Amino acid sequence: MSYFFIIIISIIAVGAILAFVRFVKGPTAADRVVALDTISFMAIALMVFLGFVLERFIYIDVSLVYAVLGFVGVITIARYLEGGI
Amino acid sequence: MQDFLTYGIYGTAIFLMLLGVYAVLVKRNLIKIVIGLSILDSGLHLLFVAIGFISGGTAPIFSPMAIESANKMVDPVPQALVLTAIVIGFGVTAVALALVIRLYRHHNTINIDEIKNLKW
Amino acid sequence: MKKLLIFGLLIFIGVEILDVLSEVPFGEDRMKVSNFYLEKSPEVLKVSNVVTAIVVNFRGFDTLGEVTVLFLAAAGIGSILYRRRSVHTELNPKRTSTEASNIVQAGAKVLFPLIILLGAYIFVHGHLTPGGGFQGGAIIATGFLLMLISYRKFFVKHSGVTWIESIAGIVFVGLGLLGMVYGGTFLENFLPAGELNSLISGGIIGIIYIAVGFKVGAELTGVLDTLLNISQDEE
Amino acid sequence: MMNSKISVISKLFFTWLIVFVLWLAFTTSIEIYEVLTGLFISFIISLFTFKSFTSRGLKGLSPIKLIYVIKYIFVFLIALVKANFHVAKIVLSPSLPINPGIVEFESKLDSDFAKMILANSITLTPGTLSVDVIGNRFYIHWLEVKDSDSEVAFNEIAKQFEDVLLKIYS
Amino acid sequence: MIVIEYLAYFLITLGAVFLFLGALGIFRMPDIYTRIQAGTKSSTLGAMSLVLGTGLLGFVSFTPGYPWLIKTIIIVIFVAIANPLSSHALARGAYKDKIAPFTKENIDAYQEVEKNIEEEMEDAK
Amino acid sequence: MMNSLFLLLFILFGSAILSYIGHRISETLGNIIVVVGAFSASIWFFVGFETPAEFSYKIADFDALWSFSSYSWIFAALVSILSPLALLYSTSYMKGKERLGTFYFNFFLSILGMIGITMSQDFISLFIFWEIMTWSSYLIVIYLGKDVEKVGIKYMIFSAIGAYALLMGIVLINREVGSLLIEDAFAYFPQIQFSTQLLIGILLLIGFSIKSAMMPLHVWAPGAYSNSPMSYTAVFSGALSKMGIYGLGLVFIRLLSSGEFTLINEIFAWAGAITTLMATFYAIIQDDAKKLLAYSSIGQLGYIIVGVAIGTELSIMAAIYLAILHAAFKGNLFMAIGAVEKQTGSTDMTLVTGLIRKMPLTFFSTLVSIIALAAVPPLGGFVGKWMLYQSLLASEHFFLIIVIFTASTAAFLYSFKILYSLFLGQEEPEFKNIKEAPLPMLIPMILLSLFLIVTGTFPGILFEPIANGMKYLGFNDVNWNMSLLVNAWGDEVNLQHVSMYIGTIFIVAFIFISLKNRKRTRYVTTKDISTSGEIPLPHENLSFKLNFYKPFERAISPVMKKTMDSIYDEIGNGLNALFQFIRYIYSGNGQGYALYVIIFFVLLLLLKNQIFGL
Amino acid sequence: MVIADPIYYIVLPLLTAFLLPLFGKLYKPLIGIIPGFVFLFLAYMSVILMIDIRPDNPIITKIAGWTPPFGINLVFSSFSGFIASLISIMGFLIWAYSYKFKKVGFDDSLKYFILLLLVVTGSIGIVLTGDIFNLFVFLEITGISAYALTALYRGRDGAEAAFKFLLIGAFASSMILLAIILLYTQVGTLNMAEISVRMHEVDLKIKVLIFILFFVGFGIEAEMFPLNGWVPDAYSQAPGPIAAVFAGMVAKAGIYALVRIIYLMFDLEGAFHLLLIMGVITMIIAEVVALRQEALRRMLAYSSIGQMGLIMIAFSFNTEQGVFAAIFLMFNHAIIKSLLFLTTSFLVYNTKTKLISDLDGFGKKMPLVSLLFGLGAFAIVGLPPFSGFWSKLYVLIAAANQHMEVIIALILSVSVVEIIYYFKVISRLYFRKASEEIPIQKPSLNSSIVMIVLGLIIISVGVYPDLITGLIENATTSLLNKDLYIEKILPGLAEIIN
Ligand code: NA
Ligand code: NA
Repeated sequence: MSYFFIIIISIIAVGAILAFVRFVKGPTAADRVVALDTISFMAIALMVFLGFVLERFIYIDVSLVYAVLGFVGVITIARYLEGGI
Repeated sequence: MQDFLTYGIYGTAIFLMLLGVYAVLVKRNLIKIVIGLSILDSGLHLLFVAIGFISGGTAPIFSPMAIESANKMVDPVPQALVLTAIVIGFGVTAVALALVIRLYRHHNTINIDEIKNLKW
Repeated sequence: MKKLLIFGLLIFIGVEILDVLSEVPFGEDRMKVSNFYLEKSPEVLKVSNVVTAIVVNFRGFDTLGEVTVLFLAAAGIGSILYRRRSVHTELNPKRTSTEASNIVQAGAKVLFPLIILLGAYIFVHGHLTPGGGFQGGAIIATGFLLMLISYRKFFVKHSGVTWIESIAGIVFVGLGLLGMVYGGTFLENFLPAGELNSLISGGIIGIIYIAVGFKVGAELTGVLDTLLNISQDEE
Repeated sequence: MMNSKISVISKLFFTWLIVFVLWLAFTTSIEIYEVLTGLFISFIISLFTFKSFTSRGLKGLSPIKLIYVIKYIFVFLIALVKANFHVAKIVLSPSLPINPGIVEFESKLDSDFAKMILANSITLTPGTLSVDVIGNRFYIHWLEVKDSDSEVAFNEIAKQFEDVLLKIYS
Repeated sequence: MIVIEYLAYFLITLGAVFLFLGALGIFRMPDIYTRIQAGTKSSTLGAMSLVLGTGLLGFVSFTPGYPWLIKTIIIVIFVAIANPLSSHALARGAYKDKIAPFTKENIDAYQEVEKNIEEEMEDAK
Repeated sequence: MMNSLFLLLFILFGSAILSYIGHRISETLGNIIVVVGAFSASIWFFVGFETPAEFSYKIADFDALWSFSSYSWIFAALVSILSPLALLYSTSYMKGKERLGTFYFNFFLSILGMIGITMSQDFISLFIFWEIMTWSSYLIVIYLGKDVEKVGIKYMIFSAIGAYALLMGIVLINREVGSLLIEDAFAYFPQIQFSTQLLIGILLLIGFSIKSAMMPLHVWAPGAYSNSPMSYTAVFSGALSKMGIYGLGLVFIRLLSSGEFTLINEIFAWAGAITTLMATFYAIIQDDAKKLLAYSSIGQLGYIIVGVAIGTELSIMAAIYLAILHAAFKGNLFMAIGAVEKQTGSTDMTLVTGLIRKMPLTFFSTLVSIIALAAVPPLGGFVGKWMLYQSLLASEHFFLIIVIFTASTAAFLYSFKILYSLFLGQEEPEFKNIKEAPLPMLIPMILLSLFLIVTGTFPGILFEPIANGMKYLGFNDVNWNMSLLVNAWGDEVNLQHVSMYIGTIFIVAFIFISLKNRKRTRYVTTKDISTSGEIPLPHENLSFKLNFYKPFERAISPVMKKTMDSIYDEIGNGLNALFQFIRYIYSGNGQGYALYVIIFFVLLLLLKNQIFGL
Repeated sequence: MVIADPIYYIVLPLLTAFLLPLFGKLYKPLIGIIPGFVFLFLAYMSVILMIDIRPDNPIITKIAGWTPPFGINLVFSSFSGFIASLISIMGFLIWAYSYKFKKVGFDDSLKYFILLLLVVTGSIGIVLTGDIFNLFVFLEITGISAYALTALYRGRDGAEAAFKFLLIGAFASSMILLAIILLYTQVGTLNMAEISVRMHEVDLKIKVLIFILFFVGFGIEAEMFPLNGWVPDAYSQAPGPIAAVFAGMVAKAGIYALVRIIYLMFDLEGAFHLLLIMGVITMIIAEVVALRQEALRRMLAYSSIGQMGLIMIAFSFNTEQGVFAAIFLMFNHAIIKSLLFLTTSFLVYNTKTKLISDLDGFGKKMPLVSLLFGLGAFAIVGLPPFSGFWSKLYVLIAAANQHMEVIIALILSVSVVEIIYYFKVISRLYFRKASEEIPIQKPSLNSSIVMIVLGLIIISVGVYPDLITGLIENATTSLLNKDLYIEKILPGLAEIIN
């Protein structure tokens, strides 16, 4: 179990680093948002997974909330980019 | 490992705080200054949560799926306090943004250098 | 030059604070009063979420202050940004093109009640699961935010917001005062604590957190509405 | 007049039902207080959201349509998996063999919700991304434009989804 | 039960790999639209898969296990609805923010629409 | 039954309030209240209560005590005589002016302050009354709104410096003595460490000497004296400045009595002497009678300071004697000038002229005062000077004598200038219709003139209370008997006789000269071209008063060029520039302010080892 | 449930603030009237409570039934009670002054009264709470309402001032929060009494950093140099009564917090030296800058800073006399500066340019207001027989007894500067002719009464200081007796701590 866990974490961590590089590089705000969005999806997934590993069902709620906030956040920025706010 | 965590996590928190302060002190754009304040807050909140962490501890919730013994839980007080701090930070940020809007209306700019009617 | 100076100052501060923090190792058990909370929360208050027990009861006074801060922020923004009457009657023609796409609008319609429900779920279960009144309220406001940015004509009834936040505030303070009447101290938990991990537990804690949820939701929504609609209204 | 009155109640009940079911899913509990609270809260929420939440109310729950919904999910999932591997191949190949562009086509759907489902499905199937929908016209960013002609684009991108959606939203 | 468990492991692995691929896509693709294409969507799919896998695993590992499944499915549904919306909104936002798409054959049907809107705005002034 | 001391203050305070209200209603009513209040306070002071009356109380944990000492009684009496006269004079002088209520309110308050100072036997009451006196007089100085920025602020700055020097001395006394009762301070002072004694002494001396306009702390005085309404200046110069003298006496004689402070005595004596000399020079070159009198006041106070600072029995007596006389003749002079101003509208000596026929009584009181001022026998000024010279001789201050004598001689010059310019000389047609000053103004002047004549003829009248006061100061057996004083060489001199002999000679000479010149006097106006061989421009003022002491002015100009005024101005300008620079700290830049916070934080971090001893 | 309980200081204004929008919907004038009743009740309660309070019987109010250190508690001691009473009475006066407050560009009385209620509550909360984090919360309530109030007027540069205020205030709260975090890691509690007990366990290095953070953080609120850039702007842009609130309440709460930290929580000798140095610098710079001001309100603002510096100096002596003097100064400054700001509000309103040079002849145009301004000026510079004299005297006596002759000389020199700039204004008010006749807005009856009451307090205390010295003595004893404070809050100390 723990090996599996570590492997999964590692794969995602490498991905997160790639996304983070994009986040830093940009070049546009939209690029950064995309990168951040990807990282937050990783976090959502990992949180659920972590809940399983730590045997804490309640972590799933946290992940759901995180998903909602991330979604509305991206929409908001997108609306800002298109001049809607 | 312990040292790495100590310096890594605290270092991140402090880095965020200082980044925020830097933005506040250097950026000319009022919005960016407000963002700087938020980043400063975030660093503080991160630090606050971090100091409440206890190795191997879980969320301080006695849920029915897995009734935990209290000694395996992290310190709940910083979490409660940071909640308060976040809400307060939100309040300040909101007021700051409102002020920025007012300033923009009044001066037609959000460059802090051009907003200096009051001095000496 | 100035930037360099600032940079140097900040580095110095960072090093100093980190130096001190190095004597506060990460992950160590430093709990003192917290042990009391971890013990009393399930035993006496029958609240499984200890953070909630602290937030609403042990340190409920802080939370009253916190609720006040939000109320204050809403009032403050209202006073800083006065609203023009014309905002909702006449949209700026320049802006019609920047209405959100139909797809986003349709999605927002569907997701709106679900997000509200999630918020409600979170503050109703504040004493059982992670989150509580503030988090739930924030999610509700997020739902409104989604609507506000998707529909330019969507607006929040400020009188409704006022009623909700006022009544919720009165419930909070009123329950606190009832605590004085029946228990002797402000915010004292005078209702039966119930059974751990059932919805009806924790006495006034759950009720207060629901009130907080309503209040926070209403206030944040009001704040968002004010900020968004004001920024659309150009000089 | 009668029709619209019924449809209000129908809409309300439909919304209430959906929201309440979701509540049950959230709580994963049928404890009496939970259920009562859920009924109450979902009613309140549906009260001020039902108008925008649904346009057809309880009609959406007819069994035939549910079958089509399930069919749609299958069609969608298959397309999804197929296309995902396709993209994986692109991303992993060193030369990055893409030919991106924005194409347009028209859809016969008229419900906003249906259009949203279609747009979402297009977006989720890799290789395509809905940029905008204006009226019935869909503007799609396509990773590998095969033909900029709208007929071809429609057949390649949307046809399989639209067919099922038309059945659901008839 | 064991089948479900293996399916779960498969989904989790698949999810992790897709998350990684999504990130790689974001990293490699030439412009914002292609990044949205390859990036967020793959990562969404990855997240859905990983979450669902975990739900299945929880379903078989705990008693009662059904809450795990139900909750994770809620997340999956939410992600399935919300993510394409945000991808779409972001793409539209980027376009209206004057970020021209990278094209090899200059295929851009949306260009004209934008032009018309801009002209309308000029008239409105 | 109300304590009689308290009642005295109560009368004054009541008069202040009532006259304010009265003047709000009608000027006549207000004037009646003013006069009645002033005289009843005065009468109450002299006949209403026994001198050893006491009033002790506790305020904010301090023991406070009111009672007149035999020494302070002299000064209180001086105030009580001069102030009702000045107020009576004022009712006419101030006729028709605006905001009279405020004026009389402050007038009474400053009288209250002076009386309070003299009755305070503890430092806390003394300081409170001192400040009341100061701010009320400030409000009168700027009352007419002339040169408010320059004169008013200057007065206030110097008063504040003086008061705060006083206050610092007081709190140090409190620390060292543990009590603020003046008697306690006297008793325990010698036990204090020498350096602290010195510090306290200097502080108190600075405080008191500013009020008595000692150089180089005098610069407030000319403006303040000449800018106040003359009815107040009479009291201001006559009585208020004596409060400083009162304090100097206390400090020099009672506190710094241990004999280790002779250097301070010397310094102050010299400062007094130089004050006299310089102020006299300045007085000579003034063209405005008010200014002239103002400088003259400063000069006269200089003599008194010399007397106090020398600190011998005779010198103190001389100082007190001169103080009383100065109050009378300077009060009288200011009133006379005020009368001139009132009747002619000006006190410019180059314009006003030939008033002797129009205002004979005013001339008379001016003449009497001038004689007293110039120390010409038979009036009292001579006696005071005589005593002062004797005391200086006895204490072997020969150089001081030279300085003072020079000053005294020079004082003749300005005395003559004022007398000649205003009253004698050519008559101007524009002053044809001038009338003598009204009765309420004349009565005080006449009374003061009589006072001067009587005390000049019988100087012994003043010696009794002075000798009483000397007892308080520690000189227990003052050797005096009505008119007899022992001079430095042990001879007995009957001052009265000396004064009378010399006086008779002067009067005879004066009458002789007047009669002789009477027939030859031809009256011409200042614009009469026949007086000069040159062709004048029309309307040019040809009066030779324009350059009355021009040669003298030329002679002293190198000394006068760098006035104290300009030095203070330079200091003020420098400070202002510095302050302006400091002001730029508040740049108005929010980010800058935030940066200050960070810099301050870093500074504290850097200095934490020093501050917290890590 | 008792009639007078310190909890009401917080709860009633909050409840009122929450309710006020509803009252407004019922009947508009209630918006102005209801807060008055609340303030009146609090002022009345203050009197009732202060009668019985002695240094040895502070009221400890538990909240939610938990004894300290587990629950938050309020401490109404002779010291905190005195300041809280002062604030609540000032609150009532400010309300009475402004309840019919209507000026051009300001019609939102609802927001005004909500913010006023909350700024008062926040200030009182800072003073009464026994919990360091709760103090932070109240500090924020005070801060945010202050920012909003600063920007209340639309025609002015209030937003600019408020933004600066907010910027610096945010730094302050961050520092205080960081200090609380660090402190929590060391002592594991937030109760100030328990922190005080445990403080000796804390490593000196950490303790000093925590102290510096608190010092800077509260220093901002206490208007310490160089943290006070916000003061002149905020004071000059906020509505007149609000400037009085800042001077009379917010700054007082700030210095209170600072003093509480130094005297109760930390056992650092260096803290007093630091406070002394900063007090001196603050005082000198502020007064010197005040001298160079052309605008009346800015001048008053700098003068306020100067007074705060003096209060810091007095507190820094760490002696009974010093503390006594400081508390007396706090009282005087609250009363006198409020009077000055309230009168200035009318003066400035009638000038249009707000410059001192525009005040010529106002003594005649606005006799009452000018007279009261003059009274306030006389009192604030410490002229007898007004109340400011006594506090200044006590400061000097305290300094003298510490053998700080230089400090005395500095204080007095600065007082001379103070006299110069205040008298400049007075001489303009009274002894200059008005340049032109402009219509004058006379103060309303309620405003006049409030100003007169303040003036009477100044005179009464000046003539008979013993009116107030008893209370101040008790307050002094209460602040200096740290052990008593701890014993009263944590009675079974040994039992709980071990
Ligand atoms: Na909280
Ligand atoms: Na919670």
